[in-house]
Amino acid sequence: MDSILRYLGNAGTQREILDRLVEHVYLSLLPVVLAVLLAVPLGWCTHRFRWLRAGLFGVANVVYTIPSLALFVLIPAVIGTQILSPVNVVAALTIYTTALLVRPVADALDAVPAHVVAAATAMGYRPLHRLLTVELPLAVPVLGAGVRVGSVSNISLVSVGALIGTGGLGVLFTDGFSRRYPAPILVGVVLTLLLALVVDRLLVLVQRRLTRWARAGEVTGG
Amino acid sequence: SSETLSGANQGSGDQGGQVVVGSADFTENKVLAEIYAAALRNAGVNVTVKPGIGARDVVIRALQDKSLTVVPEYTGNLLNYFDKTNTTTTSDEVYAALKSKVPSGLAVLDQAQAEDKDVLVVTKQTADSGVTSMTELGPRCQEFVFGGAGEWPQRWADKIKELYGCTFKEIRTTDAGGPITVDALRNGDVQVVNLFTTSSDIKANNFVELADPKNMYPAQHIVPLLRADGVSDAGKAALNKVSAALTTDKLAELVSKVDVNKETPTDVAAAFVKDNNI
Amino acid sequence: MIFADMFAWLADPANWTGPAGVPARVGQHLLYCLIAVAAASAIGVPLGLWVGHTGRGGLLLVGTSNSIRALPTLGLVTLLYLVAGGGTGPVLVGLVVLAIPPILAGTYAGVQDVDRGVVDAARGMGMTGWQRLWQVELPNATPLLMSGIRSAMLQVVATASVAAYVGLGGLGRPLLDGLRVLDYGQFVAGAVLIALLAVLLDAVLAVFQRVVVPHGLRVVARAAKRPASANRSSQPERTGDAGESGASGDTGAAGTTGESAAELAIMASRRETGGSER
Amino acid sequence: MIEFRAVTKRFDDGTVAVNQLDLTVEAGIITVFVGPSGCGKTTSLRMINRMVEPTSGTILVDGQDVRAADPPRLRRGIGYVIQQAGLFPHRTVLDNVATVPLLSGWSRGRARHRAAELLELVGLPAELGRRYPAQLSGGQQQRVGVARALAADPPVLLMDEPFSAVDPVVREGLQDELLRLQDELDKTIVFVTHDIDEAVRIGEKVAVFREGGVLAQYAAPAELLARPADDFVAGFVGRDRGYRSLSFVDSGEVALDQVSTVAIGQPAGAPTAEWVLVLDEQRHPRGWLPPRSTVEGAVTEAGLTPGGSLYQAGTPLRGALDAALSSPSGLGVVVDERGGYAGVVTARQVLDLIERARPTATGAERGH
Amino acid sequence: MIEFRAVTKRFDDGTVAVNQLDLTVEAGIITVFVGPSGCGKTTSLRMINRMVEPTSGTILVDGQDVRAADPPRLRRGIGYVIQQAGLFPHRTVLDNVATVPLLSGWSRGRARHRAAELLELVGLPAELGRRYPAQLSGGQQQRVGVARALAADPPVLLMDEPFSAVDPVVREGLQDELLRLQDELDKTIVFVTHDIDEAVRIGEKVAVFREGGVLAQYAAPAELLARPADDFVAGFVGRDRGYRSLSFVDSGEVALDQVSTVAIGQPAGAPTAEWVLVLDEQRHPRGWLPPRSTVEGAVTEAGLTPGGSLYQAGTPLRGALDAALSSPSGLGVVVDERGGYAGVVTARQVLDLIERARPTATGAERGH
Ligand SMILES: Nc1ncnc2c1ncn2[C@@H]1O[C@H](COP(=O)(O)OP(=O)(O)OP(=O)(O)O)[C@@H](O)[C@H]1O
Ligand SMILES: Nc1ncnc2c1ncn2[C@@H]1O[C@H](COP(=O)(O)OP(=O)(O)OP(=O)(O)O)[C@@H](O)[C@H]1O
Ligand SMILES: [Mg+2]
Ligand SMILES: [Mg+2]
Repeated sequence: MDSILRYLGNAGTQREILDRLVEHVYLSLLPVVLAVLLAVPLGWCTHRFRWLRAGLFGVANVVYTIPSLALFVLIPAVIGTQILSPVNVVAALTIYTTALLVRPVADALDAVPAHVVAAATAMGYRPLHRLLTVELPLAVPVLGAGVRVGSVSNISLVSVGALIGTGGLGVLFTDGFSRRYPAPILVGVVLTLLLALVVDRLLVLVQRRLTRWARAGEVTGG
Repeated sequence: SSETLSGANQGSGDQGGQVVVGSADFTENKVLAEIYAAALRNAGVNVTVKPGIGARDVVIRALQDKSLTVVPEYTGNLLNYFDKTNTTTTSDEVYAALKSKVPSGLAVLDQAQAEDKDVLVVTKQTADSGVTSMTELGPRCQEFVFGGAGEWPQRWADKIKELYGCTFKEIRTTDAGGPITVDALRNGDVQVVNLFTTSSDIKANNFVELADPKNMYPAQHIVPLLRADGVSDAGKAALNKVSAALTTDKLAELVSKVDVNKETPTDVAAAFVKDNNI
Repeated sequence: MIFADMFAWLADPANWTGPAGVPARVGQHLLYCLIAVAAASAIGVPLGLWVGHTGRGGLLLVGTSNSIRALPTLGLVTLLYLVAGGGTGPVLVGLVVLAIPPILAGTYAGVQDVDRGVVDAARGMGMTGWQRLWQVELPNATPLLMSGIRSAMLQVVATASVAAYVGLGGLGRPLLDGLRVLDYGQFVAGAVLIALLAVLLDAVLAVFQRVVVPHGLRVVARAAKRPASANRSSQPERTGDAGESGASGDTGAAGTTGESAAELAIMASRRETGGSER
Repeated sequence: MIEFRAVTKRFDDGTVAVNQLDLTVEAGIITVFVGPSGCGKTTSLRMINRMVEPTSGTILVDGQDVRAADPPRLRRGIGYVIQQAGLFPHRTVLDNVATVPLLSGWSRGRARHRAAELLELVGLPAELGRRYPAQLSGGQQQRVGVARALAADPPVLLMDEPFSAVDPVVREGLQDELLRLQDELDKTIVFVTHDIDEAVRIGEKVAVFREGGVLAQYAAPAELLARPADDFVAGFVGRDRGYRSLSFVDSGEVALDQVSTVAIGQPAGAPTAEWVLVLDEQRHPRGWLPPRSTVEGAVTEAGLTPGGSLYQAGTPLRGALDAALSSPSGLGVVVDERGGYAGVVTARQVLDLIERARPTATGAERGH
Repeated sequence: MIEFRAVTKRFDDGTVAVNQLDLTVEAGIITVFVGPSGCGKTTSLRMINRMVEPTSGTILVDGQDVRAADPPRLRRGIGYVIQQAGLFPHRTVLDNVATVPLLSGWSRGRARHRAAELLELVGLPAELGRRYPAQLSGGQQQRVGVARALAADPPVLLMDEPFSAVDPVVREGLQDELLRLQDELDKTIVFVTHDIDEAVRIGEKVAVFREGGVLAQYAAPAELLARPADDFVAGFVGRDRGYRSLSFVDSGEVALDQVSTVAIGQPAGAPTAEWVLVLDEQRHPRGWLPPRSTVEGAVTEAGLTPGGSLYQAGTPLRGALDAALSSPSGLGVVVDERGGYAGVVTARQVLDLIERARPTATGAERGH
């Protein structure tokens, strides 16, 4: 306890932790945003063209088996970014999160009641319009859950980037470890958890705002 | 002085007025990076620090792709990195050779007197059993398991065999002089490890450094490696002042302040820069 | 180019023998993963069954376990290492913690997902709580339960490379060592071996799943996939009936990320808890 | 007017859902498609607004080949109501109803205003507009579905088993509502159901389909019940068709008998050998006093023999027969439009009326 | 015999699902609980096998307080069938049916043998035993559900809307099946439905519940239709109750009239002023020749006026009335058990029979 207070007492340390935290936030959340933008069209494709399903889900699975560290390092070799660029981590995590989200998006779209889609079609919606204003809003509960899982696991994954120097709070782990100093590690772990909880709460709030209609039924027990 | 100013502007070059000081992922290097940064700041340069990057290969790639501007380096290893065939080992020869081998675009400044060499270390017990130098180690290598960084065998396995006739029973990957290596030696998982001369772990654990009479490990003076156009002259002068002030003992003390006393590299560096009026 | 390096590394017989050879690394990696997933199953499955069965505290427990997903494995492992002073314990604990949430969620969702009418009928015909759990809820939960385990296995295999960071073996070794010296060949070989191992283990678990999932449930799944005229007519403008062709191929892939669906079902918690008195 | 000309639909898997359908749906009336499950009713319906494309043949709406129209635009001009209402759960009731006007480019204000009018038209209180569909009962949802389909005032309305998901009592209410609406609106409505009762109740014309998408009979309901074209149709219209066909027999002028009545709260008077009908202040029938029953003091609701069903004068004879059959006295109670007592009929009288209404069948009238 | 004594169930959230229920379900017959949604039917049923515990009051099964029994043991002695059948999807049909015997400690062989017998009893082919529930149609699943509930030969059977998920035609089949089974087995069956038609069709006694878990009327179906206890029950049994109640009026001896008949393939003979009934070789009615119709050569199926519904002699009068009403000639065709022509009746004759069967209501007979 003492050592933690001592560790946190230092102004330089505080600044560093804050910097790391900010870095952690954008390294973990930017990919979620990008992944949603990618996963929605991909998920829609699998929903619409069922034969794509096996293939795309298979690819997503394989992507998910690649160790994150490997992606962090391979990406600059593949897309030619600077080796220390945060873009690498963002790109890698975007790929992961996309892989994670494709299926929930497809499932969520599949789960939109067929009769609602039929009704929309019958009223004269064009397909894209229908996707954006009917199917996607209805997919939010399932999609939102996917985004929550994705952001939480990203927040935990970012720290692996510490092994190549771009790890947000993860740097506290390597630093503490090399100095046999548990305080930074503990602080890093706790901050990561807190960050995840806060982000999760925020996502829940956003989701609740977007799905007021879904809870409307609960009140009357529908 | 207008020249210095324009030089500074030039130096900031691609980084948009920023000099980025990088460091490898061990304490000493991080402290050195902070010292460089503090010195540069005092010289009026706009600095950020990117500590804990990792192995040399990554660091140098980063210098080359302009992610970094300056890093603290070690003469012997750096030379070896740029020129695998090189055989020189003494301080001056190494430094001279290094200056000539640094690829264009990069440059080294003055080397410090301070040195942080690779060194093979054994426990007191092993030493007492008659192993106090690498010459004595050579014939008994078969008894021992060695622990070191992943790249050690590639670099040194042949060399140590050639110079001292040493072939270890097994070479195990631990880490680059970090806690894993130390713990492995302490637990007896391995009997010989590669550490660094400034490591505070050696004294703390009563480990014994093995003498290297045939100079297998080259001299390893601290030297700033930088992008030639990345730092102003004033900055370069400040870095040279740092090198002038650094001695091996001083360095060991700085490392120990961070590793043992758990001070922050930034604070330790600030104190050093202040004490030495840089 | 990278892949050429990788094949070169893989083709080098030296990388296939001894304690640092590929077979040994695969063996170590496999061992960590199997132990971790087995331990996590031993904790997660009974817990998930119990909360699913009683319906009490389920959402809370799964919610909590979901937030431990945010626990960074690297941080956890290094912290435990420092506290415990080494050994495989920290890595295994870190991996178990990683594996518990999907297994717990899968099991819980599996039990909760059992048709209310089926559970009701089981109760109505005089099954005791245990009989219901063993004879009805568990068999019907197996598809989602296995998805949870498979998903946990995938994550554990990919993450077990942290073992290398704390000085242990496994396929993280070539990954980290390759990274230190930017030896892409070695690095990519490590990554590819890990991915292959993951795919292989998943295939093995898929076979296992076929064995443990009662045949009747597979019939259900197939029946569900065969689009009923109601589903079908919902997409009437679809030319080319994709429904049938899609149904055949994806059984293998279905389970692997099926986990997401399972947990999502929970997180979205569309199901009302409570209901009749148990 | 909607014309099917030799329309066939064969799905990719080879199922022939509709087979050489030739049918003309008349404008301004309700036409019902009825038949067993899987006989191609939905498919036929959906070909009208091109939710399904025919394999061969032509469909004309008001003389225009539907294939000439851009599907979304075509669909905006054709209302569509389905079984589960298909309301958008994420939009309020009002916005659900305003959907098609908005799609057609109306301003939000105007669309909402129209939506509010329509809610009133289908008999929903305005407050419901702010709710979400999940907060409505099944019957209310169906009404919203109808309102939504009517929003752009389309001349044609397609309804696919719109009421089959609601319970029988509510369903009857919805059917009445639809008939009332149609009286006002005179749309061309195609209504799909598999319930023959609903079909004969609602349709001015009924098309009976048989398996394989073949049209078995196309006739007015009375004709269908009286003269099923074949055994399949006869089987499908089912038992009780004689009784049900009375729904189409108008009562004409019925000469009503009268019974002695007594108002609640009044003394019953001396016992008689006759049944006495008990009325309340509005002269609504409340029950019967059996012959020779003695009541101490004033007649109360409590001790009455409950009455049978009531027959409203002027409605089809089915109600009259049931009133007579269900009455404990054998006398069916006839009421006026406001539910007040008007007289009684016996089953025998009803039979006479039925007899009178029966067409004298001749060879010329055979078949369809 | 199952007795509810002042049974009340109040759920934790304060809902009173069953309110002071006093009811005696007689042994060996089917008793139906009917009422609108949420009126406490399911709750009442589930209190019998302690799936729900009453808040107050006592339930006795064959004189034994159910609270004295260990719930699982109690439930093994009471069959339970629910709407979705609730079959175990992971077990074969045979093993589903064998579940309760196995729970009760029978050997696997004996349990399976019994299960096979039961499949036969409920009219399912033995091969189905090897299938999984998902491979059966809805109706078949319901039969398996019944078989499973019967497996341990429990004296009491609880059925909660067992047939409501299947379509009307299959449903009628299942109802017939249940009645046939009950003829054989004489169980004490409590059957829950919200469909009054089903209730009066199946039940020997019907308990009508109203909202709030209150018993509104408990009577035999005929009584219920003829004398609903109050407006709620009258509304619930619905329109057509007079006609439907004829289902419970037995025909007694009907004196049949005869008409002239002609067999298909025979010459029609000279035109008469009467309707002529056309029969086939088995003397099954095929249609009518209208009065004064002239047929060239032999009578063929083609030109006939289709007949109305047929009335099988000895069955309730509802069928007789409908046969008369639906017949183009006004003469209802009566057939024997094998479907052969037996005679004709007029609606008027049926009315006479109904009149005769009507109880002379007196004050003493008033409803409760
Ligand atoms: N998209 C489709 N692909 C293949 N077959 C189809 C498709 N849609 C419907 N069918 C088949 O076409 C036939 C007619 O279907 P349709 O939905 O029109 O029947 P329906 O009369 O509406 O039946 P229901 O009363 O059950 O709604 C059925 O056999 C059905 O299985
Ligand atoms: N576990 C419970 N907790 C709280 N209220 C309940 C519970 N189960 C049932 N209820 C309420 O008790 C009342 C009676 O429910 P019950 O299921 O017995 O009705 P029912 O007559 O079977 O209706 P239905 O025809 O819809 O099946 C309803 O208002 C219902 O909402
Ligand atoms: Mg249909
Ligand atoms: Mg119920």
